[in-house]
Amino acid sequence: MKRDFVKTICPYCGTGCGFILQVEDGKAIRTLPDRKHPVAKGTLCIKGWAAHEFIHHPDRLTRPLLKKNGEFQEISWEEAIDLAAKKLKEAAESYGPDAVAGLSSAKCTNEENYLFQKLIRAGFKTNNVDHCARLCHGPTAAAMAQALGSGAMTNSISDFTGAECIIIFGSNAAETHPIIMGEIYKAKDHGATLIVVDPRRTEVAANADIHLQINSGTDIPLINGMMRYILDQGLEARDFINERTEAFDALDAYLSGWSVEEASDESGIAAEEIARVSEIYSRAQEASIVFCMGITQHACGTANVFAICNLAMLCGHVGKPHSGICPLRGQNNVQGACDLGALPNVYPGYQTVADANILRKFEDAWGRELSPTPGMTVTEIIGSAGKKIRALYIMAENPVLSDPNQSHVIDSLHKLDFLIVQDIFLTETAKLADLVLPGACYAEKTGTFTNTERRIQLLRKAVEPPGDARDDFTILCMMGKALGLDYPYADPGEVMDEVASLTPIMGGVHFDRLGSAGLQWPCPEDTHPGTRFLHEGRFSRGKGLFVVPGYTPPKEMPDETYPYTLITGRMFSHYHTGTMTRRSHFLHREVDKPFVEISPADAHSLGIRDGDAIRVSTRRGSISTNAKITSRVRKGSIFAPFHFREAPANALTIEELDPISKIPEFKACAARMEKE
Amino acid sequence: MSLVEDARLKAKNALEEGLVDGVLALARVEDEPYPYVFEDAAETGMLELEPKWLLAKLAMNILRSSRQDYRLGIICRGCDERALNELSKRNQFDPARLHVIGLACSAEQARICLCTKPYPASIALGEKSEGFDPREDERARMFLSDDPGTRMQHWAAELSRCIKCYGCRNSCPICVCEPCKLEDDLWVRRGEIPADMVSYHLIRAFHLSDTCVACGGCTDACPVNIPLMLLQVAMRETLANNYGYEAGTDLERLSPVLSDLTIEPCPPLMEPGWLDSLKVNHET
Amino acid sequence: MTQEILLSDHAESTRHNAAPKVVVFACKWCALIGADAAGKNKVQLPVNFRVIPVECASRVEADAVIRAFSSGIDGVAVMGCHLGGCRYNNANHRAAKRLELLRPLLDTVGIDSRRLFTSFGTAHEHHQFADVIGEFYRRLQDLPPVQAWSRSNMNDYRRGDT
Amino acid sequence: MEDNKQTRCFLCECYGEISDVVDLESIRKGLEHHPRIVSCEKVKSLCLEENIDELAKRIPLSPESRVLLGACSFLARGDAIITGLQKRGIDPKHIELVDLREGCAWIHRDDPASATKKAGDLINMGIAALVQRNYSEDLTIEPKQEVLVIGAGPAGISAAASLVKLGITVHLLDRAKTPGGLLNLIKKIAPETDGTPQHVEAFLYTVGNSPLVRYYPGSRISAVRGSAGDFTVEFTSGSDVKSINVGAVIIATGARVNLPGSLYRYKELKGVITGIELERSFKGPGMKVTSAVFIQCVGVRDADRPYCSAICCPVSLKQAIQLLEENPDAEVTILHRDIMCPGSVLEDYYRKAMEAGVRFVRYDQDTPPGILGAEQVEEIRVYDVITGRERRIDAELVVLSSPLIPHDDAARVAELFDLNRDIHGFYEVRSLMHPLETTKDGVLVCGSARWPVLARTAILQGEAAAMKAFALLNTDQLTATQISQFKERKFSLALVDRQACTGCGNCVAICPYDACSLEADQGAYKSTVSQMRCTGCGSCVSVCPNGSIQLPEQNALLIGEMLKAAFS
Repeated sequence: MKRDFVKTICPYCGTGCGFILQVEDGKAIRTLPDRKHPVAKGTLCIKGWAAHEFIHHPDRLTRPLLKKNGEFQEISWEEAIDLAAKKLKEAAESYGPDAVAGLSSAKCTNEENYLFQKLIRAGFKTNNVDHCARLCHGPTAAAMAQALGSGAMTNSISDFTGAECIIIFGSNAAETHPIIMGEIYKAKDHGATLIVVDPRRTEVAANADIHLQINSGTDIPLINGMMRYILDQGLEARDFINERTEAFDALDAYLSGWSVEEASDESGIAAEEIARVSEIYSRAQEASIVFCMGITQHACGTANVFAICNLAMLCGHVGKPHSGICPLRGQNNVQGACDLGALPNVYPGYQTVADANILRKFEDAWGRELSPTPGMTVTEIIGSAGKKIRALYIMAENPVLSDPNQSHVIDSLHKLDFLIVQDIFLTETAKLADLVLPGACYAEKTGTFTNTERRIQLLRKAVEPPGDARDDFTILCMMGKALGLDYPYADPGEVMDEVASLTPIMGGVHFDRLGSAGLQWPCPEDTHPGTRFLHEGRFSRGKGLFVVPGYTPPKEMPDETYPYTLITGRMFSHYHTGTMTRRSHFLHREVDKPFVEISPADAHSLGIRDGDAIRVSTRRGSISTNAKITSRVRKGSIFAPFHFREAPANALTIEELDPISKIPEFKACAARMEKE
Repeated sequence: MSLVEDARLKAKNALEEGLVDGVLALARVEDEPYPYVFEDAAETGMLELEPKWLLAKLAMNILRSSRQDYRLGIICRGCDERALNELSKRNQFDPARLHVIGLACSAEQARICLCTKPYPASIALGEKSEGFDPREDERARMFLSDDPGTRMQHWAAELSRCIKCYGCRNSCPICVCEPCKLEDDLWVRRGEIPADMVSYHLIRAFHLSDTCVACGGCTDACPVNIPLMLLQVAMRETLANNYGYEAGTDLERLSPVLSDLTIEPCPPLMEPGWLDSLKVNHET
Repeated sequence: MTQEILLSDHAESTRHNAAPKVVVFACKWCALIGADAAGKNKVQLPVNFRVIPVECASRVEADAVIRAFSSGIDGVAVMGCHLGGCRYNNANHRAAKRLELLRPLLDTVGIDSRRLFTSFGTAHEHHQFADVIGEFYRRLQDLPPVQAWSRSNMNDYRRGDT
Repeated sequence: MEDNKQTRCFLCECYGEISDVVDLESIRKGLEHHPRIVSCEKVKSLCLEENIDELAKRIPLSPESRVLLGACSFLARGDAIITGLQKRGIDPKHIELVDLREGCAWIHRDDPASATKKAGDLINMGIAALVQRNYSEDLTIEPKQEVLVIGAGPAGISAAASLVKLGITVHLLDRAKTPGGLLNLIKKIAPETDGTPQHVEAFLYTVGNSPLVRYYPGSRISAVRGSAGDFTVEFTSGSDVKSINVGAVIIATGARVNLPGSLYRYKELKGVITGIELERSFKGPGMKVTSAVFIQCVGVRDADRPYCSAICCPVSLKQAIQLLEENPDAEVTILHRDIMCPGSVLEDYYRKAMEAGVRFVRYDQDTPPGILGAEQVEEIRVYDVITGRERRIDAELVVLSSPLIPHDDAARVAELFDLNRDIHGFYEVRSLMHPLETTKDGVLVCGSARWPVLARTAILQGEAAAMKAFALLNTDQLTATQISQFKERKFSLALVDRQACTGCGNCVAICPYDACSLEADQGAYKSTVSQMRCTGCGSCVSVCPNGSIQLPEQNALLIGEMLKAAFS
């Protein structure tokens, strides 16, 4: 009996919990909590405990597959790689470099993301590389980079304890970031006032000191109302504003057009409540703001994040302990994918593609000419598939289920000349591919993930990939060599060394320095211990920039034919498109059927009883699902998780994009319901 | 010789004398603690004793998945030893295949775990130190206070934070059922958090009423740090007072709740004329 | 059954619990006979109790009692035979011990264990059954309604007991 | 609940007794579109013969059809209705009776509105019960036409003799080398006059010469398995180990005489002997005695042994009469706290003793007689409760009359057969209604093993036990549900889901009938239930951690759904 215990990092959410895989005879049979892990501290959420269950699932892809007249046939790795390289080069040669695009993945390691964007950029002289951050914290990266100089979470998870006030905007952390919720509860036990702003009465809201049950998508009016009140009462951090920020007057002028009453009408929160919350937040010595998809997944997602930055800077709650602006990243390595340049407009370390000497630096390093013009985002790539984009290489992503307006996505992908999908299961997206490459899951590779608090942590390989599957690092090296690129790496450690050499904020990051606690970037030199919180003394961009948030209510408001507001999102026992969680026996047993949450009042008016089969439809499409009556949602709004392929919530969502970050408005559209 | 060296020596001897085929304990690899099965005497240099890491359930699983005659040594604390006794009483593994090297905990550790008996029956490592009464702990006192109103308020507030991660059940050494009743929609509504305070937490707590060895595994595993072990304190005290029974201390004696009143009487029921709980005046 | 219960938003009533909901697990060989006799003698009893017949008090799982409390039932009565007179060879002894051990757990979380009424041999006759049900009711009425402690049961609306 | 319309519902007005209080119409309407109800009708009454005829016509005999009766209680007319339907071919297990009269209408006359709501809930609970109810599969075996009798004393031999007359093969097993038990020690059986040997011979003759009896002297039981109708008993007889397969077991192991220990200077003084030693001397040359004193209740009817052994007084009377027969001039006195000789035969015997010259002196428990003498007993001093004076009686012989107590290995035998024992250690019987039945079906007990009795009663009980055993085995089909000693069939038989069982043994520990046992199954333990032993009480279900053992007729889901329906 070959027995081993391997420490690795959870493949699911952005909290980045560490745990131990118990491996017997090459099979991961059990997950054990790691009592010494800095974030998890010996605890795990329901998905963490089941993180070993999907690894050896029989559905795992084991050999490269090529589609011949509609049927997948197994082919060898050599054939697959050569064909992929040939097809991508063909598209670039016949339709120009920008005809090729790549979707990287927040599920893959930092090193794999780096190699992927290098492959697209150096291989085809185009910046058409993006990943699903576009669908979650795209607006956060865009807005915070512009306002503060860095798109990452300013403080750390363990930093909540000690804050006097914590405001949570649009985050059901108890279900999406359970271990971080533990830290927030610990802060509450140490005296923090917990304020929750959420249209749904989630568990977080129920346990908060104050719950503002806001109308969906009206966060900016609320924040403007708060800022208006703070300025009227003179509670703003005047000296912080003068010394450390700029362009406050523009905001001041804009705010003069707003009153607390107006904010109250628009947001549906009583004026006294706005006043009370503003008092608590501004008077606190140290206060932090936590936010998630409820803020970003709107047509005015970027503006929402600007509003939050304005509020934090107005009260000086940035750049000090127990404070800051804390976007909770959804995926295990979405922070890492952004850090490593899997974005159309930046190289690794948020170095913009448009900057000439940055461009030259990377051209020298990679030995290939690079394109200075920013590439297309996910939604644009899929939107122009078959037109501008001819060949697409998707690594470990499932846009068919995760992108809005599913029917549109499927039609576009069909129009492509050549689609390569690299994943561990034959997902809905992989089924449409011409070439499928079997990748490896988190337990079958070495590398690093970066969690939401910028902590880069080491994964250790526990088991071998199934059949002939290869880990993504190896596949990308093969692809790189096939494209004639310089991929001399023996192991992911060397990739990270190359990244360190090219990226100032990760200058000191090397595998041997990561140990058990990892390193929180920025970490410029080899001796730097990592940074607990950002913007101490000065903002990354110098002075904090106030930006006037352009408020637009949800694009599709409810009307007679579609009387309900549909909110989509995650629930605790499944993850994103369910590729892994629905193949985990323990998680599947917890929830195996799709559902839509309906308020008792709405259920009564439609004569729907708990568990009844119902049909939910919008202008984009309709799904049949089951009713779950709960007082979590308010009268007039319903909530649908997007984990269930048999009732894809994204067949309903609207394709309205945020102008700046191009994020779709997942959190609000109009829908109607009937008994099936 | 320090405690750790003593432990390493004992593990090494046990392996070299062929007393056991492997020793389960903590190992320090690249300055990180791992649970590890030492099968080669030379490796015992890496053996480690800190931090407190419950190994009982892992030992059981290892015995189950190894060959029939595989004998396992384990360096474990009092709570693990008691948990292993309860598991062997429940026929989960053959105790003859287990060789326990008992490690006594320090008073500080007892203070952290709120442990009343921080030492195994046979102490091979460390000295016996004072147990700690959970009611002494300031936070625990709120959950065990005499006034039911305070208790209710704290438990209701704390348990409504539950994210139903099943960590309390997964880390409890005694919980071995597969499937478990808590996942049956009949008892606890599935797919919802917070887990129903009464039916999830009290059913789980009552299933351990006569088997809980107060190892603190549930409290340690709770991401929203609910002091779950405190649910067991009152029941363990009742068992001690009524029957002089403590889980995990006697390999032969089964839970007194399973036997006849004529064999193991229950004092409150034995008062002359006790026929129903209404007659008992709860106001006193 | 209509949905009004779900809709009506009970204010946090501090008034005494006028009509506590009681579930009675009655052993077929004694308590059920007492209940039947109470019927024959037309003894007027409070309405809000429901009888679930069981073969022996030892069939009543502590989990079922806990499940009853979790679905908002105010009082659970487990009525079995005299501790010497169980026809299943002292099976009721184990029931008595087990429910005695459940009391400290209920008290710990603030569910007053007087809500669990256990009777072994005091419900054989019709007057006995009527007395104990009546007395149990009076005691329940003095206790605050069950909803007071289950703040965390926000998912309870569907069980018709908002 | 998914649609599966199989249940026909009948609400009985009971000529107004129910419908005056409960608004049955609203309930009927409420059930019209219930997913499980095919039809729901109100009827004037259900319990009259013609009602039952009418009712049976409207119920299809298909196995899936279910019937819900909203009527009176089972004990009222419910039983009659169900048996009536059963006679017309409808399986009673497919019928659910909801008590709307005694359980609702009659006890809530002053609140019809809530009574109606309660009736609706009770109906819903009934539906839930019907929907969730499963059915235990019965087990039928062919009972072995052989009986094991343990103990060849008077009770055992009499049982064996009776069974042989009925053609049943008997395995007669005894620890001692020779049959007869205590009889061997006795010259004459009290109160009869004829000697004991004739009795023993009579039995031995029937037992010894019958081909149906297999006699195993000097043997000891080592293991017992199985249940009523099919026991397997292993025992060592001499050197070899035997295993027999029998349908019933009769325990007639008798009891032993308790030695007085150091009371009344027994073993210290010559002349202080026990009743058994005196009896042995009668069998021998006899004993010419001039003065003898019997002391009753030695080491019994006290704090340690608070019971009356019932046989000591008759035995002492017998021995006193024999002493006087051998020496009419002898002085024989019986010191007693009470003379227990109930019944006409023993009362007459007591009178005969008085006429023979036996003197009786009553002493009090707190002032026991004093025995005087250096090596040989000379004089007895006793405080005579009646006269209030201390008496001095010369005596050359003191006979201590001590009780019968359970054999030393009674605990071991009880363990083997999982029998209960009373606080004195004798095997406990089930109840007044079942005087020879132990808690284990198919295991009977008689003679002094059950309670100290004179030989005559032991013989009587032996025959009774034989009849009971015969009644059990006298069929070619023994079904588990029908074996119960109660009037109707067993309620249910526990069923184990072997896949979910963790082998923790809670059910084995709690089962009052030792019906559960653990079997090794590929390295893990799994619980199995002997359907013959299981009586369906449900103790095991309530301690099974993950509900892998269930009573099909009242499984956890049924109770859960009833709870939900209770206040819907």
